[in-house]
Amino acid sequence: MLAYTVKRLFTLIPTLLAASILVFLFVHLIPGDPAAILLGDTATPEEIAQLSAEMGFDRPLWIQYFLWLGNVLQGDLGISIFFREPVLAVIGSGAETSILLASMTMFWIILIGLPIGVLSATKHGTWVDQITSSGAMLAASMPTFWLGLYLIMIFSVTLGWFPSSGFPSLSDDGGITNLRYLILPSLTLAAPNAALIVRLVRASMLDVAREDHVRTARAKGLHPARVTIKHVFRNALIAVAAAFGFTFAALISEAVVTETVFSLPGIGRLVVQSILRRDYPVIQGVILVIVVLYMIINLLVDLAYARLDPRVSLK
Amino acid sequence: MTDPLLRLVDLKTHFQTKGVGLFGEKKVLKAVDGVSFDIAQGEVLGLVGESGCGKSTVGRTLTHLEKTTSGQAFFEGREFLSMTPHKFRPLRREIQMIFQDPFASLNPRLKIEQTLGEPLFIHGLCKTWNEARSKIAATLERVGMDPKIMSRHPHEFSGGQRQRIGIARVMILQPKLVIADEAVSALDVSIQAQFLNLIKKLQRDSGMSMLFISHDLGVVRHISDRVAVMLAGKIVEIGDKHQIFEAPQHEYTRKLLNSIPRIAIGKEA
Amino acid sequence: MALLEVENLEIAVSTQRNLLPVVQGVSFTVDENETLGIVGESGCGKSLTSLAIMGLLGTSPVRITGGSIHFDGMNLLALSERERRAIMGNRMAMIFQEPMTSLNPVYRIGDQIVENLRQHQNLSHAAARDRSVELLSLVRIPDPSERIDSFPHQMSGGQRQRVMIAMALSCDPKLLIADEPTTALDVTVQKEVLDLMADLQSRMGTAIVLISHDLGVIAETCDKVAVMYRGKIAEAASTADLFAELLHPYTRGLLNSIPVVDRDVEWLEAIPGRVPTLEETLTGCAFQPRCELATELCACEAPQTTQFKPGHSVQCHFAGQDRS
Amino acid sequence: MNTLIFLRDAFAGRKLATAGFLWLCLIVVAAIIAPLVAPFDPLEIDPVGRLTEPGWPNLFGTDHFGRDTFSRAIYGARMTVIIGVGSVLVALFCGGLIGMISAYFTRLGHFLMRAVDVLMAFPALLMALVLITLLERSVVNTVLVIGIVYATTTARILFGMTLKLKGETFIDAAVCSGAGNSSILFRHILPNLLSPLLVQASFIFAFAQLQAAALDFLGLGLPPEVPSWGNMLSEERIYITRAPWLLIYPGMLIVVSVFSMNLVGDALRDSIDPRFKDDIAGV
Repeated sequence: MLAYTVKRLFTLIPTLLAASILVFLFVHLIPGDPAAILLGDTATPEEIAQLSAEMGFDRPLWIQYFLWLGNVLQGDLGISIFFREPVLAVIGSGAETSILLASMTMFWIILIGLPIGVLSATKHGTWVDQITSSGAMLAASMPTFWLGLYLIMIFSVTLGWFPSSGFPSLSDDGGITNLRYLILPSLTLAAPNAALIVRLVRASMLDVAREDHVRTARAKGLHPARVTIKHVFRNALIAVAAAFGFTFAALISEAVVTETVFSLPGIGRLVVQSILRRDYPVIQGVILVIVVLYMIINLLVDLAYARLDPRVSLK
Repeated sequence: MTDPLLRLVDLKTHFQTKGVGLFGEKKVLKAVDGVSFDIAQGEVLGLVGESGCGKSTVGRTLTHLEKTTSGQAFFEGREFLSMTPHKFRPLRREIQMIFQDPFASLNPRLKIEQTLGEPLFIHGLCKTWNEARSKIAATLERVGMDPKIMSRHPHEFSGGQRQRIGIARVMILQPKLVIADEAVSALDVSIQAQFLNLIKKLQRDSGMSMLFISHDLGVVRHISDRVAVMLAGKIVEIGDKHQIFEAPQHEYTRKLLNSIPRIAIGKEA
Repeated sequence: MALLEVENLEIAVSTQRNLLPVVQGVSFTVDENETLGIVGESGCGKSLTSLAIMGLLGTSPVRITGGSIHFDGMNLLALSERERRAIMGNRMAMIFQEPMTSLNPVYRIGDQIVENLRQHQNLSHAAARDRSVELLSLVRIPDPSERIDSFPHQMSGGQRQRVMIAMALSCDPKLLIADEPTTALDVTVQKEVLDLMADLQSRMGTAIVLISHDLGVIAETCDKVAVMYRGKIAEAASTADLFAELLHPYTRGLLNSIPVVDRDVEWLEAIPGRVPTLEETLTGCAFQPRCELATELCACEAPQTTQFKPGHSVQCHFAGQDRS
Repeated sequence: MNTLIFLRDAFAGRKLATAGFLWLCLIVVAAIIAPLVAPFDPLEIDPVGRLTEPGWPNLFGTDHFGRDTFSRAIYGARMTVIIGVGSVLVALFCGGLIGMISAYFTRLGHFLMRAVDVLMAFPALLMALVLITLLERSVVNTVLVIGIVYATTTARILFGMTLKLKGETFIDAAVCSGAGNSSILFRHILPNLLSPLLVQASFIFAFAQLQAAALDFLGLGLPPEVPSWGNMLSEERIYITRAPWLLIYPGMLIVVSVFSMNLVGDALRDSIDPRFKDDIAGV
């Protein structure tokens, strides 16, 4: 297992480097002087000249890349044009919201998605299955922002149960109860993803149920529930785990929208606002952070996968 | 006597498999590890062995489906394993292969006439579809199929019928050497017998040579003139079939023969 | 009373339009310490018969439509699901054709044997594990105390089938159903596995139902044989009687189709044609379209099972007759 | 002919999927004849008749510019079809070609698939956002961006499926018959990929709608004056309490259309070759 982990870590490096090159090139693909782009409209010619020299914009592209990479590795992602603050600090200020939102969403996805998926598979072919699996498909067919708007209208505006927007930090007044700000957003974000998990659990359980070893398990005289959980669901989890990386990608994408709908001060909204503000250093920084994060998640998913399926790690 | 039709000299086919170590060191699987034999004109050589012994890889290497690691093979005196795909193409007509699985060996999207016609056009044996169709019809009749079926798709046929079509695809090119890789293993006994008779008849009528690869010793004895026994990538014993089956020299051959369940028929049992 | 009595078993597969019979009027008995071989080509219904006895047809579109199965005096088809499960894996066990896929890939083999043991016997985990090691050594797995922690993919096909046998025998079953247990194995491994089964049977007195397409395997290992053709038993007798005088033209054709290793045959006497598919409805004898003895009688009227000789039954109007 | 039989079998006994298919046909028809059936000009502003409730003659009411929501919805069908078909074409063409070629020519393929892996390290919408930043807001660019995003997944899927087909015995048989590379790829492999590709296309079509709507909502999709369902939602979202119909109708149209496309994809997937089922990423 350790050998496998190290091996996977090593294979991550080239992909990470290639992705960083793409992120680096991003600024250079925008027409215009990169220094002027990074500094914004209000920059003076002196400032532009200074940054150009610092980043080596007059030198060959590959040298620029390594200069930039060197900075990045030291935690220097540049200065935000809009906030006039280091990009890393800007991103850091959104991290709490986004991490909490993602965790709560994952919580819902697992809490809702797995049991309904199992139910749908065990009741295969009945009305329960039809309702749950079509319902899941319907949930996956909704634009998240539309669902969010209606949740706000029903639960915040009409019923007044939850706040409709914003998120004060957990360290502010209210402490842990501030999490109630994230209940609607996390449910919005969870809906389509939980739906995908329902469909996936159902499909892979039905696949596993046809395998020979399940017949062996039944031939042992095991209780059907035990066969379902210990042999069918357990093996179906392998395919589900493999798909969790995709779920996470979808989650990041949809968080951009959800955070905008609920005006949450997270990284997702930061991306959109920075694009609208043409705050290129922030865009570049956020993308880099998300890509690295996404790769780490994928690595964890792979390791979970290897743990679930002994055929992967010990061959 | 002149050269044999096929001469195989110290053939080696090794596969790189991905290792599991920290840096994924490559391991080498020596599927075929130094195999030599001759097949004379009109002769059937049976190649027998258990799963994983490399017998199928020999056949696949001879048809360029696997890359040769080292060794040579001469067809009518010409070395062909080192040929480029382009150079080898004319020889494909002479060296044909029958596959094991009748359900997988026909493209489900193509009509029978398309499958059978393709090699004719590739090798320039026909100019027009009319010409091709008459050849296809004749070949289908030779393998015991109604020529009318040529406008149908593979899914309309049973396993046995598909295998006949597979054989027709091979015979239509009038090859000099046919490699049959477990050609009858997927078939039920009663159908298998029909095929063994058919293949034997086609071989006798056309005078082609054959490399008959199988795990079934009974089948190999029935169809072959000479037999080679393979174990772990190497031939452990090769010789006339009567010698192999009645006076086996190698311990492994004896073990194989002793493992076969036998039926005692009649009152003397 | 015999240990297993199957009478007039009928199995049908339900399609969207109708119910197609796949097993019709199959009857046989198996005594303790006896091996019954059921032989036939693919689609003859032999595997479905074995699954029906074991109770594994379950919720599939294939189901039992008639007849009875008595095991150890109990009418299996009348038992509740719970009572049935108490027998499965316990007094009646089964091994399957595909040793590669019949074990759950994510659990260690020891855990899979322990699971079977603890389902039916009141054992602590440690005791069940000790017993599993014994069972593995019984089926001649080398280093059983180490191999018990292997995953299935770390073993060869033959070893996996031994593990399956160990698991099946873990609760000392009275009846072992083996569905093509050696078909996926090489001949040398097949011999080892068959020898092992025979050895264990002589020690434990287990009755065995052996399903196979290979007449040779059946002839070498079974006390009696039932030859099935398209859902019916064409011919049944003790192994010695059957091969002493083959009564059914299908059995004869089957035997003549097999190329043997001990002598040369120029041309095989193949049975012409093919097995009719399930959708093809037949009046009369199912073998009649391929049979050299067939007359008009065979085309209109299905033959009944007749006792041609004591202990040798056959379903054919012209049983024992030659072409001449 | 084969395709018709395939479609008939796929929808047999699936009422919901058939309804979905008919709905999509309706959308396509509406898109084509939009000028004939739309009662008003979708862009015509009426400062007097702002935010009128659904009724006659404005079936779905009017928006805050006084534009007829029903007419805008019908023209929105046009955008739905253009975005869907456009991104499917881009994704299948680019992704399909890369995937097939990578699986067939292994050396080049190794390099290409690593490149695809790198692109896939960018979550879909994020990648779309990055590309949008570099381009202007326009219909063509939206189609291109969404198409390119799904080209990566399509490439992966096609790679896997081609690899499976390449290992098939009938491909070996064709090689032994002397068939060349292009014949193997286009005559033997591609026809076997057509139905799985159709399934993949229907899922991309569905995803593309959601992505396009999300881009519209973020103000980074189609230009604001283009009447698309996503733009309608985006522009009128502040009126959700005052004029709820402004969000209900376009929202429902998106949901029903995406749901229909998913149902169709699901039905088709169940009737293709089971070997490819697991490859296709869909709902």
